[in-house]
Amino acid sequence: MAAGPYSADTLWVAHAAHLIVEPHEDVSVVFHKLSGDTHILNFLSAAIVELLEEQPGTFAEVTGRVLTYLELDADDCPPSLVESTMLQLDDTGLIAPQNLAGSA
Amino acid sequence: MVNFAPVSSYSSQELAAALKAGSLEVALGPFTARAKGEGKPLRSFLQDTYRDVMVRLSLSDVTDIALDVRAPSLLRKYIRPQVIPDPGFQVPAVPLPKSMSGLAFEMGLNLVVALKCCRFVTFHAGVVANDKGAILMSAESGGGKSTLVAALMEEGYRLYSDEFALLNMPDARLASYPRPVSLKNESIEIVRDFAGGDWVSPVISDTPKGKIAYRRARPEDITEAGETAVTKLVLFPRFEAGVRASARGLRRAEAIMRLIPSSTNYHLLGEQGFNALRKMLDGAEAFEITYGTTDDSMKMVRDLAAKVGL
Amino acid sequence: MKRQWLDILVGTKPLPEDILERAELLEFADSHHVLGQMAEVWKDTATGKTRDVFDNGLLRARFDRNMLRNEMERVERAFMGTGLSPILIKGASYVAQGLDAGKGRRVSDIDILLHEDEIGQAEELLKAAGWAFDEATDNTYDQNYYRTKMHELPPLRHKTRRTIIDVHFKLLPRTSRTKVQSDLFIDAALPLEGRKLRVFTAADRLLHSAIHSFADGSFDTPARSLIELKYLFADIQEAEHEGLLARAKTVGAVLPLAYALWALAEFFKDPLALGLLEKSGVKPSRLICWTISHKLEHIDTAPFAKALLYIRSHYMRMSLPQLFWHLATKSFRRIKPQPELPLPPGFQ
Amino acid sequence: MQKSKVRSEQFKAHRRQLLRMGAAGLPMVLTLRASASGALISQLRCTFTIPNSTKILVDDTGQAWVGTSKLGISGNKPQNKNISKFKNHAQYVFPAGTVPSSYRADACPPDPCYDGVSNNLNDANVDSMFAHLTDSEGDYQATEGFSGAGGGKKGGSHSHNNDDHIQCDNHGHQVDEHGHSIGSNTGKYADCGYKAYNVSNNQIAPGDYVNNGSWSLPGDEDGLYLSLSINYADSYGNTGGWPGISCIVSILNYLNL
Repeated sequence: MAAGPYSADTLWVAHAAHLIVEPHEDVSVVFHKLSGDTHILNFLSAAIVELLEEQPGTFAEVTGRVLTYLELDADDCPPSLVESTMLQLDDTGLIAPQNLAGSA
Repeated sequence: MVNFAPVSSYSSQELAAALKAGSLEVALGPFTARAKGEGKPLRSFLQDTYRDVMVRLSLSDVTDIALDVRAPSLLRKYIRPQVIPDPGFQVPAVPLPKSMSGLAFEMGLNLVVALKCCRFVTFHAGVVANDKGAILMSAESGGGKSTLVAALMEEGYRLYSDEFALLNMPDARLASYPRPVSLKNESIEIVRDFAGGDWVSPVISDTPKGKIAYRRARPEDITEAGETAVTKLVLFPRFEAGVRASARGLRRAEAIMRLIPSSTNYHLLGEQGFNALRKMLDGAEAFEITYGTTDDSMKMVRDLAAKVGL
Repeated sequence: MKRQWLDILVGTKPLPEDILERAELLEFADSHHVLGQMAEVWKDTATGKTRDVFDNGLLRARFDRNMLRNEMERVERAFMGTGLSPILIKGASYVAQGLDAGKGRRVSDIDILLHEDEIGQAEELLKAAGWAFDEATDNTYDQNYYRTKMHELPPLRHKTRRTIIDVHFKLLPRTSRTKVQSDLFIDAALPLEGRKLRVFTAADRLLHSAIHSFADGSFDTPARSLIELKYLFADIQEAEHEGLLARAKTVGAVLPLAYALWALAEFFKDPLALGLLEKSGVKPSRLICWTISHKLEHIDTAPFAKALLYIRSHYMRMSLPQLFWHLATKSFRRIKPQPELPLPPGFQ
Repeated sequence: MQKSKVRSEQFKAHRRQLLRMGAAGLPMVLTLRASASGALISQLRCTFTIPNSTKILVDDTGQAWVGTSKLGISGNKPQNKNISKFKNHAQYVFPAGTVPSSYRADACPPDPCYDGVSNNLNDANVDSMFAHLTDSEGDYQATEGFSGAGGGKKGGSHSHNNDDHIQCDNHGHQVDEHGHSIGSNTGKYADCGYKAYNVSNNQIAPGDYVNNGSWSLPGDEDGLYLSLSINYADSYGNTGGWPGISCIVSILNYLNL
């Protein structure tokens, strides 16, 4: 479930200033300053947050970058999985559409 | 200002009068509590189970906690008398027979510490410590945590807490909070055996939790109250009848994952709480230990304590 | 509670020297959810245990503030790109704007106001973003009752965060006897700086608070309501007092404002409030004033005054046939007849 | 996050496995909740025992009667001859719609001698009162007004007049005083229209059913008893004599904290 309206063109972003990230072997412990929630991210969701801290991207762009970054092919990691993971991250507030006021 | 003195230094009449007036001030580690309540069961409970705990009869300062052990209704004051712990704000309360006033007092204190005292990150855990550091044991009820705490008290550790680990946020040290160790059912006999009958309170039977008795805090636990310790060992004990003892080292992320849900106020304290938790784990090793007997668990804890330099 | 405690709660009289009274005051402040507000005004001077107790209040208020900020962001996310711009009202707006009325204030849920014709869309958006009605109100009777008789939707709770949002489309229940022009409040709302949400003007904020306490509510949280009114009134410059009266006339809140001014004059000895009350020419009902005073002084133990205000609050909200219908329906939902609150003489 | 290292095949296989689970719906983000429910619920390990000979009778609309008089239950079927008396002597009556559908009885099949409309006295009262209010209010929605009381029966068009009944011989078919058909129940036990549950002496620890801040009720008698208890608490709170109510309310309070 998404936290609000979005489309395929939505540019997503993660704000490093809102996060305390503690990387571990294959998971990251992430404290989200806005919500006060602590999350455990697996390697896929952690990679998405990391990539979106560097540069905003759409579902399609992020899918491409994630495959390269994690050395996976599309069979392992279909675009639908990246999209659903991004929606989970949207739900937690760890990533958000770029033009959402208040999160900048 | 009147100084604190042990419960045992006051007469029954003095204590009863202070309890009735709601002016009995009880020192509990970093907290003070103002206790109120009528009747012999509560007074005798304090005289027995809290006999070395420091109190004063007239309120000399405001307190962190105000706890009134009272009848749930006027009716229940006289007919089949019942009591509930009333900490001044709405909390779940199970009415208990008046004879179990002591249990109501303990439940009330636990609720207040869990829900209201936010100066520490509060974990549902037992803690013992020596001069080198502390062992924090986080377990579900029935995990044998209290029995372990009581057993470790016999091995040169001081009682920090049976119910709550209090993590001080700025320095990530655990605060001593020596209240009586609550023992249930079979563990009562086990602890009576190694601690000696004089250190275990009379048994309260037929409580919502079965049989309950308390292993008293010792004077040396109490006079040391106010001190703090760094956490060296984090244990997640799991009792399973008949199982062979085993210890499994936990990675830091897993320890975090298990400690956060055992906190009563972690979420409330936000970033400060997260940082304190991380800092606490910086100097600690974490293990899940599974065991079938107290002897087994003690052997393992001794080994692990030695390993981390306790 | 003691009347003089109000002045201590807002920092205009010193903390009691008597320890028992001080303990009772702090316990009162805690159980009536004003400890954080009290702590804000005393944090720089209190020491020792008193300061420890205040720390508990400050930490809790900090959590509420953070929670609110996050919920505001989540609401903006839910409404993103739709053109809807909800108005934050009540405690949430005071905290968001950093007003004195919001310092240390407990906020357990977030209240927003939208135009009535935006409500359907707002509800859909919030549901799509993870809010849902509680099971207790997710039944036809409650849903219908809220929509046709009340001024807000049943509370929506977020499925994972468990936070609650109250979505208002009026300031008072539709059936209320006090007729307030809610739309005028909505039209005058201003953007909240740096955000996509809006807030009331200072005058409207005070008027809404007065309406909430004296036209709608059963005055359930007297200490908190009076402190709120005091701070909100102080936010309005003396030069704007005439304008406040005029605004009250325009929006239909003359009576609630009069009770608010009376209460400020009565409990905080505020000469400006008294002057403005006299200028308004409204004479507050003695019975209501007595009830308010009595309720405040016997805050936990005033069954008579409580019953009076309970009846009044229902009476204010509904016409009599509606009240009868509502209570009858409620009683059918009960298992056995339950003794209602004792009725004062004259209501039997 | 370990980046572009030379990774073992095993490591990659493990990741692929996780991704497959993700595609199958396993969450990729886990939020830790300082629920402390473990800690607090352990304070709330209250248990209670339902008194001797307590039974719950449920009809097809989700109405429930709780009492101790005789029902003669066999396999959730009450004895026909006991039903009226049990209802009359019930200590607690819950309105239609209270009982979750999984516990409700099957409705009896339509019968020419029974028009399928409840003649429940309460319904009639509600309807006539409702008609009065509709007249005065005009815009009130007839069909949505009283699901709590009328058990979702749609008001407005149906007849609720006893005289409308077709008079015909009763082929072993009965209509009880509340208009419920206990017909088709020619035998000793009610095959439809009612179900009965024996909750006598059950020991319940409500805290066991709290999971992450909400209730997950079991599908057995205890689940039924708890769901009624929650309804009771909703209306009454910690008052009255409903067995176990203080325990239930204490946990409800905790959940709302």
